[in-house]
Amino acid sequence: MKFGVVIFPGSNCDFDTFHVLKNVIRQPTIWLWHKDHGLQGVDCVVLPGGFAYGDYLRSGAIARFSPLMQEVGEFADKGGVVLGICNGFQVLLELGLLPGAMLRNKNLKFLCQFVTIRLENERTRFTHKGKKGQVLRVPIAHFDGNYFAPPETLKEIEENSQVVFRYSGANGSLTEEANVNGSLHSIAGLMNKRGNVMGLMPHPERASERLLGSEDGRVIFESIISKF
Amino acid sequence: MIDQKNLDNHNLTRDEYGLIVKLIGREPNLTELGVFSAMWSEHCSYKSSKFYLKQLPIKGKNVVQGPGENAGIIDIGDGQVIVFKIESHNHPSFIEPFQGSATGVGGILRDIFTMGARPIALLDSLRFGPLASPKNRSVMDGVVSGISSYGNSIGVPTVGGDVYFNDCYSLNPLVNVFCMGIAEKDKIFYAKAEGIGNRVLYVGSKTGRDGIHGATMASQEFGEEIEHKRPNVQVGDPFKEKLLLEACLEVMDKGLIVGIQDMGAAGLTCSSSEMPAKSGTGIEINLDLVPQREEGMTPYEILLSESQERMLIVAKPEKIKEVKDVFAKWDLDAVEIGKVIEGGQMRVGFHGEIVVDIPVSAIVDLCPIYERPYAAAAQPKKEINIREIPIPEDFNKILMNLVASPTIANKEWVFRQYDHMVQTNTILLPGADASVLRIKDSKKALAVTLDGNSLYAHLNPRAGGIIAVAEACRNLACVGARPVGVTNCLNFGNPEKPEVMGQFKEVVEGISEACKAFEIPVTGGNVSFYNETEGVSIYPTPVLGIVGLIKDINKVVTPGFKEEGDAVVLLGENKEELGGSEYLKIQFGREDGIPPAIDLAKEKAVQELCLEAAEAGFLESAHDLSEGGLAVCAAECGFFSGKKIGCELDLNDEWRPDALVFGETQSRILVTAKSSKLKKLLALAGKKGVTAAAIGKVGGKKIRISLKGKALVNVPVEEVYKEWNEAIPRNFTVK
Amino acid sequence: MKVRILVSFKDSVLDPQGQTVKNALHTLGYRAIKDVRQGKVFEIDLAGATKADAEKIIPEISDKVLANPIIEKFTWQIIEA
Amino acid sequence: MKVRILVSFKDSVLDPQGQTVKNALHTLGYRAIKDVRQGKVFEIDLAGATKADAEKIIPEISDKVLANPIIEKFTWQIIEA
Ligand SMILES: Nc1ncnc2c1ncn2[C@@H]1O[C@H](COP(=O)(O)OP(=O)(O)O)[C@@H](O)[C@H]1O
Ligand SMILES: [Mg+2]
Repeated sequence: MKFGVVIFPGSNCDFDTFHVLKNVIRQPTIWLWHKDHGLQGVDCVVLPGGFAYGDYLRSGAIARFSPLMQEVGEFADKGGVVLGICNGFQVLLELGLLPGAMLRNKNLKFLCQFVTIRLENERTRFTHKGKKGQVLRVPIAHFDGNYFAPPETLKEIEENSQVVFRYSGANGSLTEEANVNGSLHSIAGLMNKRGNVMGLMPHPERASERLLGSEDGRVIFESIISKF
Repeated sequence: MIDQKNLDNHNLTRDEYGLIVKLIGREPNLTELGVFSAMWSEHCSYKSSKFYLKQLPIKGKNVVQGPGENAGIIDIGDGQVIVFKIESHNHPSFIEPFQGSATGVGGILRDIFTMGARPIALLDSLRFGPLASPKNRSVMDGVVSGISSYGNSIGVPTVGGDVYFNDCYSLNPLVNVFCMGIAEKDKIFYAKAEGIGNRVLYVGSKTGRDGIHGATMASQEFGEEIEHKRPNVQVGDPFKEKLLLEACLEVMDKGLIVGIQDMGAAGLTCSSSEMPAKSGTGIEINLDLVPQREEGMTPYEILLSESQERMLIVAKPEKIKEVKDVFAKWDLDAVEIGKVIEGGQMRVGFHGEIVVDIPVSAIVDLCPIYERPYAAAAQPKKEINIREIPIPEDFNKILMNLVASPTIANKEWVFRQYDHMVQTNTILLPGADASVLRIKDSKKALAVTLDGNSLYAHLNPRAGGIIAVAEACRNLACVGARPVGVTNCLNFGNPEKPEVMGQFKEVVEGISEACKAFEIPVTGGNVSFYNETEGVSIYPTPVLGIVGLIKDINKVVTPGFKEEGDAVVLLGENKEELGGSEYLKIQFGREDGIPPAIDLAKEKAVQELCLEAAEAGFLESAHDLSEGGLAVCAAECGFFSGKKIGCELDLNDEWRPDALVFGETQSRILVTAKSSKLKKLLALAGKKGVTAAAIGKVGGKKIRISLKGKALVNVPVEEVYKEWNEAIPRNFTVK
Repeated sequence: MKVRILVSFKDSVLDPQGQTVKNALHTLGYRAIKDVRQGKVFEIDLAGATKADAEKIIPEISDKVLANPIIEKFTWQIIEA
Repeated sequence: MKVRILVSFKDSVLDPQGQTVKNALHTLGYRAIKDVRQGKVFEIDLAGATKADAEKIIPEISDKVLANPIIEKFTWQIIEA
């Protein structure tokens, strides 16, 4: 499976994501520069974490206008697989490829730490190698990860089982304490209705090697590359 | 005509002015005076410190670049080098905590990538007044958010640092920032302006009227006097810096440039004079071509602005187009503003006139060096009569109080705000003795730590200097790393006061002595004087940044207890020392006595033992004893275990129990080993002549410490953890 | 011409920043303050543009770029002709 | 009474956010936009307070809490009596 990692000005998890896809998951991986045109035949576009355009204005707000993103939108419309991690998730929200918006973390501080997330939907392109209810230990690192959507939208998301991950305790319980950033419905990862676009705030690429203290994030990459 | 008032405003003495006139053979104009004022400021010229810094050991087989460049460089083998440096940003961080600390991070990052290295780690050493004061809280809150905003955005992990609290920092908080980068040995870049006719390019943000006189400000005491001179603090733009970083590394990687230097303190003046001075050339620049943010800027302002996120590049004429293309790719302009000339002059044009025409060597190399008078000041305070101090009853309570002291408490509130994992190299996260970073595609790893106990330095400056080095190295030994290079930031009061100069002299002597003993080279550092407000000076505060190398990443040792039943071994000797301890301060409100003694030969032996035991695979965990002594050390090992495991320790010494449990005697490390390896560990200690005592076992939910069977401490780890964990955040929670 | 655009959270969205400022002010003794809402302000220089231009451009960029309509609302006015 | 306070960087201070927004708008083709400055707006509810109260409190908290006079300036007005 051929991956393309998009670089926006200000992306900073681009190398990390590229490294995992290429050297850990061992898939052909190329760079996609935000100003270029053409997705060069990739099967999956990954929008990495970071601070595209400094996250000035709002996280992801300016990056969504990058020339390449119009093509990523068309790619997604045709069923192409798109994964947004952290800032990438924020870009997908701003672009409207995923519903809702991000607010500042509830404690108004940047949060960098390991969290545990519960896999809610295992019948997806991004998680079919995992089990429902499985708890993953993965780091977060963001300022704006407090997921928000109006009630009607939330209802729809839940009805369509679009929530892929929720912040939970290590035992899978959903508590206010575990919901570190204050997200509605403890949402940590979300896909579109069609199931080909997913965004998540935690960083699976930071949890894909034993040395880094967790390999739980690999299940996402391994799901993407295997037959669904 | 330059009069006395001009000189006062520029912080130059009559004699210095006389020298300027002699060096340039005429009276300088006001712009030229500004140039000299900035470059001859304490901050840029090190005129009060240079004489003493000369004694620091700077040589070593692995040294590629010692002091004198933007950062020091150490060879780590396999064609790779590390580039690292520490800088202070104390004054701006007090005036505007958020922007002050943020731009401090921006500045040190530029020092590293200007040498061709990709920054891989930031660390910060912070000193604040007590958190009971709202002002101190807001300074700390702002400083931490500022560091977080800049480092996180640019994508360099902030992997460690230290934080101490003391009254002496209420009006002079300290913010020292360290950065390390990694580069290929044959792709290092220097601040060179070689090749007559080569072009000078300006890249990055436009120049505004910010921070004019920043260097001068950092070279004066705070007080009403300076209030009106306070410049605008610069606002940092981490996004711009990220673009600058990527673009600069790209032009370097493609071999398109000759030399490069960041514009930090003293801005364009500094870079455009230092580069030719180092290369024995001159420079000609036209200020009309400098991108400007504001209208009507004078040459004086353009030359001395400290606007952030700017670099000066020297490139061959035929490469200019390619250089510009790379910068354009990153949405940055590279503007030609001048060229390298023969003859050693700095010649600056503005609106068709020459406004500065002076020899670069006069500005850069010929600033007077002062051997300022020092008083055998800061004599170690008298030995306290230890028998005067009553031995408290309730050791559990003391332990609770100690872990709740913000200096000892969990710093997670701070480092949780820093992205410490980006770049996916951090294998030992902040919190441990030293942070450990892997080097991708290799078996090696790097360990880094910052250290400096200023109370020790206040009580005995020389000991303070020695202990700071020893403890930093000990922290490295605890994770299994051997020190390879040192940088240091020396924060002091007003050097024109003989007592302060006395402190400085002794601290530097202490650092030199310790570095020589450890055979580690000092590759650079920074001096911050005038940390003094209304005549009250900070404690002398040396901050040591030491980098260590780990040959086999699989041999890294971590501080947390691992398994129930593991043997606990104390490496090193116990003594009866309480002077300068956190225990005396917290329990008795005393900051006096003689700080713990240190014998560098013994210290080295203990560290060597720890390192060899780690390499031999004997150790399950290691953590050194520092503030709060054995009890705090053992408690922390329990916290870091992840499972909050306790331990049961029994001591067998003749000393006072409070000294044994809370004293800060140096050269001690608490390690654990599988019982099957205990014998080998003790045998190794015997062979090395290091005292090592098996004092108990890991296990249970409590921290239990007894003396000859009599219980002293007996308290659930969970309870101690709670105090330790909440001590800092509770100052910042608004309901 | 100069235009000022105010962007703030919709009333249905919590504003913890405003709350924090309010709490801080209470701690300092400013009890008269009942509520604080925090938002963003943009001052835009449209030198040479006409009122009609502004009326076309400003709502467009506010809606598309400056505010995220899921969580934010905006108002604008001309502050200098 | 309701009061609106606008806080922004002084004119001589760099405003990276405003600059970035301006560049983005240019890229989108809004060439009429010559400059953008971004700041903060606070809307404060002072229910029960008098105009005199506001005139005392608002400049005080703006100077002390809402803005840092070293780099920022503020203006305020009553928006609801
Ligand atoms: N405490 C110190 N120990 C050793 N070298 C030092 C120390 N302080 C400063 N230096 C060296 O002096 C030189 C000039 O200081 P530097 O901090 O680089 O100035 P700038 O602030 O312009 O970067 C540097 O090479 C630096 O490493
Ligand atoms: Mg420098």
